[in-house]
Amino acid sequence: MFYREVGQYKTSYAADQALLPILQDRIGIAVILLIAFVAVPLTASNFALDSVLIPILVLSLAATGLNLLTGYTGLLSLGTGGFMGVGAFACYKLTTFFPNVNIIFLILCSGFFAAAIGTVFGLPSLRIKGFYLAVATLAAQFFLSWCFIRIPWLYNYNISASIEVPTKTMFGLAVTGPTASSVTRYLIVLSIVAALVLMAANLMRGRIGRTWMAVRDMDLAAELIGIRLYQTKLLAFAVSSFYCGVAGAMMVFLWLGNAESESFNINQSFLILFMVIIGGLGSLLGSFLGAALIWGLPIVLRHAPDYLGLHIRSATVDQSTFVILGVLIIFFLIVEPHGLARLWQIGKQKLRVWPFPY
Amino acid sequence: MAADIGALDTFPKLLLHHAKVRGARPAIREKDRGIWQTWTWTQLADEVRVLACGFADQGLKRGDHMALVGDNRPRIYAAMCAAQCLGAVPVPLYQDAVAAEMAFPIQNAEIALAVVEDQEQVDKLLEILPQCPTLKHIYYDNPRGLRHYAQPQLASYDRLREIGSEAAKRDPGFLEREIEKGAGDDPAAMFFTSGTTATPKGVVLTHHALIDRARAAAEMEGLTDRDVVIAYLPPAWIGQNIFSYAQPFATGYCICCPESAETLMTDMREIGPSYYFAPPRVLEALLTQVSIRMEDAGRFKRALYRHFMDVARRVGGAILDRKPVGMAQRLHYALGDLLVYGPLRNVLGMSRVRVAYTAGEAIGPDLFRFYRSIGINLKQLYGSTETSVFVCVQPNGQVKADTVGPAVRGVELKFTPQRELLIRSPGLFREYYKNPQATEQAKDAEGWFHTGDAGYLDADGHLKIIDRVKDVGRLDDRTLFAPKYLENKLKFFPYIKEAVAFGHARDRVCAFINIDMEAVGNWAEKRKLAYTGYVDLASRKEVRDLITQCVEQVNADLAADPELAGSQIHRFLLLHKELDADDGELTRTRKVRRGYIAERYASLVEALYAGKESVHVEAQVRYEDGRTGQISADLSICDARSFPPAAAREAA
Amino acid sequence: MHLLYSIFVDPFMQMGHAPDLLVQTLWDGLVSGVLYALIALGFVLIFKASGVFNFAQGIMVVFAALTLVGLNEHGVPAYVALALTVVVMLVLAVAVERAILRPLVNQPEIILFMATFGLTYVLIGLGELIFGGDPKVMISGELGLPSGSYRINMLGGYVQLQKIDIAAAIIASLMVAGLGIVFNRTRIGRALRAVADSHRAALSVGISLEQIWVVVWFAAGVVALATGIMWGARSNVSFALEIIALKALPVLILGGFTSIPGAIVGGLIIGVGEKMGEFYWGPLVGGGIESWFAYVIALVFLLFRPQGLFGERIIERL
Amino acid sequence: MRLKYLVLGAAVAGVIGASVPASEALAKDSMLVPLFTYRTGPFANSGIPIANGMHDYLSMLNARDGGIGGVKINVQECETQYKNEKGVECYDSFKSRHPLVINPYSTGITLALIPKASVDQIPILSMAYGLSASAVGADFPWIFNPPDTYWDGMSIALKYIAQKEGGGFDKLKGKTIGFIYFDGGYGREPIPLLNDFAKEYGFNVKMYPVPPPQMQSQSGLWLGVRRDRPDWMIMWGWGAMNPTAVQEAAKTGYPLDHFIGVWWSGSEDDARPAGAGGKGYLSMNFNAVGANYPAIKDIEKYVIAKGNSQTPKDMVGENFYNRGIMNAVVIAEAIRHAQKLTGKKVIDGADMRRGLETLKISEQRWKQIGLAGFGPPIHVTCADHNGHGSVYVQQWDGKKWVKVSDWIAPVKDKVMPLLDEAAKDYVGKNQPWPKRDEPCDDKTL
Amino acid sequence: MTETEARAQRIGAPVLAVEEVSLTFGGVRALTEVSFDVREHEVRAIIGPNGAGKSSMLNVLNGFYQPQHGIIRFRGREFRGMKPHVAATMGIGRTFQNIALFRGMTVLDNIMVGRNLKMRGNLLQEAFWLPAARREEIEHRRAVEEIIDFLEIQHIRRTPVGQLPYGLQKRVELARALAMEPSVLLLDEPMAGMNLEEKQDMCRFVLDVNDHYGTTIVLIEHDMGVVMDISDRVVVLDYGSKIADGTPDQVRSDQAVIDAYLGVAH
Repeated sequence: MFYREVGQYKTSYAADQALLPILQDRIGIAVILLIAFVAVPLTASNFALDSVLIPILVLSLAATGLNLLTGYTGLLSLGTGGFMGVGAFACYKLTTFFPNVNIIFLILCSGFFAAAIGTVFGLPSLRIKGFYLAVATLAAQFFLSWCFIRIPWLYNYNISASIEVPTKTMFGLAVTGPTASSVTRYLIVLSIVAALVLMAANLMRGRIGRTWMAVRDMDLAAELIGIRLYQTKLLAFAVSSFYCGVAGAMMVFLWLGNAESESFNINQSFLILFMVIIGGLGSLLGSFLGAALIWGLPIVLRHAPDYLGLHIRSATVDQSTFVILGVLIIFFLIVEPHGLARLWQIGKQKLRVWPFPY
Repeated sequence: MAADIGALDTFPKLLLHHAKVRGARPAIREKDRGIWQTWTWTQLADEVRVLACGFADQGLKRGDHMALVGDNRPRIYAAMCAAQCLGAVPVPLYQDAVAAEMAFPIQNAEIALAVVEDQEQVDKLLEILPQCPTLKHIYYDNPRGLRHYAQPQLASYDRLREIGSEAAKRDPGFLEREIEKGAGDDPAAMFFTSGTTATPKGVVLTHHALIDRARAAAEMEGLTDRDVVIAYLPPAWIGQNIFSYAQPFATGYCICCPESAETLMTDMREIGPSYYFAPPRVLEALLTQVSIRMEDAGRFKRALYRHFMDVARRVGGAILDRKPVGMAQRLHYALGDLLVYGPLRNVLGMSRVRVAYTAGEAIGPDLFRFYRSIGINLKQLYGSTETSVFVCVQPNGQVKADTVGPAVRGVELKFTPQRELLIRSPGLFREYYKNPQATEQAKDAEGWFHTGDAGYLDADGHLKIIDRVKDVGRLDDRTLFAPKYLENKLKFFPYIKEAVAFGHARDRVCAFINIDMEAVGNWAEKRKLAYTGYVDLASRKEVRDLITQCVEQVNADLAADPELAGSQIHRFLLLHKELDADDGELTRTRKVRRGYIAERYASLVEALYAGKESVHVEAQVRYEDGRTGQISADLSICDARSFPPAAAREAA
Repeated sequence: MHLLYSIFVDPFMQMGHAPDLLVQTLWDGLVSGVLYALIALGFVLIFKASGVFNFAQGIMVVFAALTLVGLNEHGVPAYVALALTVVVMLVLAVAVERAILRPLVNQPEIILFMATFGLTYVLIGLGELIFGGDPKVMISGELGLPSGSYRINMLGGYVQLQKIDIAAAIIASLMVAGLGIVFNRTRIGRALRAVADSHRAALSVGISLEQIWVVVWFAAGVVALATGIMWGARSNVSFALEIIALKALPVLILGGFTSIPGAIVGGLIIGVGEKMGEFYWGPLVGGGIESWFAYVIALVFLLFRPQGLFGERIIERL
Repeated sequence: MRLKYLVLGAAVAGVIGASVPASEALAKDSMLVPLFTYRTGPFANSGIPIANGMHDYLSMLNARDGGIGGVKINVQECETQYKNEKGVECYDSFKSRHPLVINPYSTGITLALIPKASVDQIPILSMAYGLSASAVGADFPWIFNPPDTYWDGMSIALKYIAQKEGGGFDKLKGKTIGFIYFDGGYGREPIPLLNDFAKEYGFNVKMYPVPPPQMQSQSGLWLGVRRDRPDWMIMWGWGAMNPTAVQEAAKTGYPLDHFIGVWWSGSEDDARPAGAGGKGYLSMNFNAVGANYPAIKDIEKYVIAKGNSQTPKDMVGENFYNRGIMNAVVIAEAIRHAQKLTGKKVIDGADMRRGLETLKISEQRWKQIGLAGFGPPIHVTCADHNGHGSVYVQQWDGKKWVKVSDWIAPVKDKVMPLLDEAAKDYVGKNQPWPKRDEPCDDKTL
Repeated sequence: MTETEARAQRIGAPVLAVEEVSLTFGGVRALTEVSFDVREHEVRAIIGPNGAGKSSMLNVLNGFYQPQHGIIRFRGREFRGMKPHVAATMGIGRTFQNIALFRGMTVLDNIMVGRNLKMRGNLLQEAFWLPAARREEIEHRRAVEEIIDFLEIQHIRRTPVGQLPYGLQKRVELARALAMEPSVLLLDEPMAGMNLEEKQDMCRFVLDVNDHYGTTIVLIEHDMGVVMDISDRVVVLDYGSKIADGTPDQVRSDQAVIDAYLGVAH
């Protein structure tokens, strides 16, 4: 309905292959970015920033990472939490070694460590597929969790076995640590996420994205037309882990401010996987929708009774949240097994052909 | 009476002019290889220069004819202009014609040189080569599949360009000289009329005629070089040629060629033409699609659509005509525009259409009003090949469903006692090529062109066409019988694709009906009605009942019109096959050839009038792959209720 | 050098020095292996018949045990509670079939996998809502399960066998035997085997797919209950058990997703392997390697036999 | 069809989304005391009684006395599931509502909140958990962890063992002490002190880490215990790890009266599942067990009997329930102190900090509030935010806990240097760490 | 010069040959000492009854199966067995009996994947969408559009292949193989399951490919009429062994073939 596309024609391949070929989408994204970068920082409360938006953004990035691997390359991984942890601990060590280097640079760098580790744990993918691979990645998850506690060097021998985020400044403004304002951290997270997602979108529209999807859709055929499976799969593991690693580093440095091994446990991996699947495998947008739903819903549910004036015990609310979340997951899968992103796609398609049904 | 059209009196001169003043503006866009490849006016002029030199080198001379066979492609239009540069006359031929149909024009015009699109056209020309000894050169645009063709006549378009560029290098001033030699009164192009009856006639049109008419209409509609037209009808048809050659050359606007027939809708949606032409058949097909797709929509959308289409029917036309409409209604319409009309225009690719024309045959008033009501400025125009199209055009704000508007600047109209329309205009053709007898018949000594259409001017001076003079008939009781009017009324129902009405010199009106396979098929699926194919579907009782309802509604409408109340349809049958141009039942422009049909299906007509319940037919049909087969079926004949005339009812 | 010694020599020396501990380790490994195998068995049953990778198997173990204990806490006699729990598992199977499997039929595996995640959440939430989140003590005594242990002096030391572990092994064997009979001797069993090959084949046996799903989910539920009782008797009944259920996953890699003998043998190998690993090699890296050692065993194994323990070599076709 | 669901869903989400409450206006007539609890998740068994105890005692004060100093206490629970992210979310949701004090009830959450406390001016009370080093008031003005640190606990455990072995620490020489711990920050914290003592007094230490996923599967580890035959076992366990360890110990045949758990491994639920085998298991404690106190009777009367509590009858008097009460007592007493110090009725976080910093609960005071002998005397000062109170050892008799030792004071002179060093280490690693500029209150009440 | 002569002239020396290739699967013999060669620019058909080992032969040719015995000669190089990506790199393209398209991707993307071997873009260039990546993408898009145009699939360019009818999917698969610019194209039953019209189209496309790009074509086909029409030489397999080899006419009149194949034809 709002997609009035008449007159949007492409006279060059560059325009035809643009990320957002439809004008309305470009406007939409521009509006969203404007809101995210300007309106939100001006109006949102600290609670909204700290407990809703920053977590959603960070988790979206992790979900994007997993989506690159699972949704685009078809390799199911349950090691996301571990890879996020690698990023977080790497970042912590980097801040120790290079205390004067810009923290944002270090956060991004820590992604490379995660990528390296991810590649190593991606090696089994050369021989095994599907759920077998998923179980193999669990090995990564548990092994890494174990390392995070068992190698005290990683957390600078802190007695608490946890990593504490030091206060780092940029242009005289505290960026990390307790004194950094929510808005600052939010803007940094937003910028990093936006940039990395843009890069992911670029990758997905180019050669690499296509080879990944080819491997996902039919790896044998892909091999026979000259795609080297092991390179492709390992690259997918590396890039995916890079994203997870950066997300992990941001999670600690720009969101929680502190973390220990348990912050990156198996449940974290599952949570990210939920986000990806509920959001939509093979959709970058889906990663955001999934993260927003899986993270946001419990918060909404938690505060709903207050708002509605009901006095329900917090534990009951939490238990009900589990049930509701579970039911919703099943419900969404039944309504649209391909996730929220597909729902959006369908909705968009409806709007494009409105008033027709197809 | 030739109006002065200034110094730019030929198309080649216009081309050079555009290349100079708006060289960087797009002249032609073609969706090719996935994107809209753009030819600017400069590029077009360069291409034309090379081609013209090539043609000259190959022996094309002033006054020669050159054949063009192909779809709307920039190169076809470039070749057309290149020929004109040399003073040769391009003869566009229908690309979907069978080989045999091409022989006559080529022989008639002694064509030596042809530019064709692809292997398909090459094959056709090679097939008739023995009958057309004059044909010496065939240039093909797309070399696909032609690699091993060894005929000496064949050469590729690219080869022609090579020859041309060399020639151009040898004599750089050649083209300008040749163009200078051209004058407005030179023949610009020759179009063969599709010839519903006799052999085709080559209509010779001068530069002057085409340019004058193109300008007259462009001025009237305020066309500029910013307008965009989508070229999708055969270039051999004068209508398309006017819109995709004469008018862009006159005004400098851009034409766009779709990628293929399958992608036309998408391509049109992408390009968003601002100036659009469609014969009623196309508009009808679009509306049928709209109706079908809306039927598939959910209940809410259907209700929304129905509601707002109601609003549109009431006030849409008036708003478009800038007539006074109440504020509440305007708001209501604006809401509809947001929710329904705007999106509808968008999916039809017509959001940007400023001016849309329909012509070629009478358009059903409901169909016509539909487009106007959703805010598309659809207007009727009247014209023919012989008149360079523009005779009458409905001016903005004075649009009526049943007229074709007043005469365009420069046109004089008058009527014979038999109500035949005569025309005198600067756009009139020069002659029928090599057919002085026919020329004489059509164009009298005073320069009046006899159209063969029956009509009259209404109170506002708008021309109203009833039918062909020879088709307008009378029932036994002298009641007026205008078959096309009835057929159009029937065809407005999405379920009816074609209708043929009989009644002249009979006691009542009967009709053949072709159901619309897509629409009825859809309808049947919704009712879980299984069917195997067209014949089966058409023989279903449910379908007959559906069509009976349609016919009865037409009858009810007719009853309200005192003049036509007597020509209500009493009986009809659903034909066992779809009428087809390949079987000669339709013209290439898909007009019903009523006489031929009446002859071919005489037994069916007799059965209708004999009051039989059903009739057995055996017929040969040609399948799409060219094979033929035998159909044998019993067709049921249905009776439709008729209604007393409104006047009678009022009296009662 | 020292490192190589401590990896390749020292552990075996230890085994030789204290053979009773070796026997004890093997026994403990076998016992936990039996429990892993039982969980894996539940997975396999469901995967074989419906192609669903049932992540909820772990929570079903907890849920079943919790229901049993919870009912007993509310005054229901133990055996009645046991029967009621079986009924609850049947209801669960029916509910799963209606609410998840049927609407999601023919969806990709990963979607069904996700749906069982959803089921996991629902069961966690329901379990806590109904029975509370606090851990409960398994009513092993009331159920007539033995407690205490046998102490067998041997090999210059002693080996201690928990009676409950022996019972677990016996019950597990009975269960496997029972399943074997059901699979091989009954109409449902034949249908089950047929459905593993092709859904249509199953229909020709005259049993609907839906019925088969209910049956396998119910069977998996009963297996879960048995597992829950055993494991609950060993520690207690709490939601933390769920994570133990993940141990069934390496078992599945090892044994294959569709092989019942694979699940059992795989379970035993993993159980013994990780206890041995923890006990003899764990101290090298500070212990606590049990959490991932099982996966390493499975992975190493996979590198040499990608098709798993009992899987056939896959010939890929195009 | 799907679109309809989407629209419906969006509408519902919109309605609910709008409902996230904006920060509440500062209530003038009550004092907000958020309680971070975990009644769900794998640690719920410990979380539930503690939450109930805290909630019930404060509710009792409201019901019986109309609050503290005439001002009602607004008790609000926030469910953390013992997860750090949830805890931080809880903190953020309360931050702007001016809470008096935060009770994270999780070491992980405490660690995450420590740096935030001074920035947001909200004191954090982590009663005998969290970061031991935060006892150093000079560096951590906003953090309080009375009555004991884990190092105190470890020193007491060793002191108890030494006593049982017949006297002083020198009796430990040549002994082997096994340390089974939750493999995380909490469990690892006492290790430095244990190693110090081992070095100094010449005993061996064997480590048995329990990684979180293995909490309920410890048999491999206990085989190691059987092999190493430690003379004593000390446990720093949590949640489902405790009962499993006690059961495994019983199975392995380890003498349970040589197995001491820290105060977080001393719940009835920890020992009960082992059945008869659990008899003899020891654990440290700093709060009394049992319901026979006037204050607890008041709770039963004013709160539980009125149906204003989730507490089942038989939970009252259990160890962790009483732990919760003790936590609530610390809060209530600190509020009282703050009110006296400032003269205000309704206090804020900064006032509360002062109250906590001058907290003193003497034996007498315990008696006054109807809990005679319930806990050790607590004395928090500006420099010492812990107090290093005494702890006693209790033993499971198969049905309940029985106190089997006197109150044992920690080895302060060993603990304090370690604390200072740890605080220095923490501050050093987290530069720039804010310098304390909150003045100390000289007044002692 | 007739068209047939023009074609015949183009056929050159053998480019691909198999010599005594044997392949077994766990004791089952799929191919037994099969030898034949394929000449430059020719259309070479492999026919035989079901289970004769035709697909296995193609799978050996492009390295998907490793033969236990025998050699493959390709452009003067000898291979004991191919590796799939080596075959692809050396210009052996392939379509499959059961369509092996990437179902989740559009027609355009599927064909673009076929260009993969020709593309050099690295992670960095693509992630930042640097001019190099952009240029390469456009350059290859151009090549792909030529193929789209060639196979007349413009109207489905943006359609996910999963939504296409069977016949079109086959065409897209051919397009994808063509995108590799193979010198030898292995077609595994390109016309299986098509109706008459689709078959005619496909025949035309196969011949056009052979003609226009000069691609050597090895195809397996069931429809004898089609095979005899379009191939230059035919190999007949039965039970994994070669029983005849020659021009369509020779093969047609070979008694062994008549017995083995035509005899059992439906």
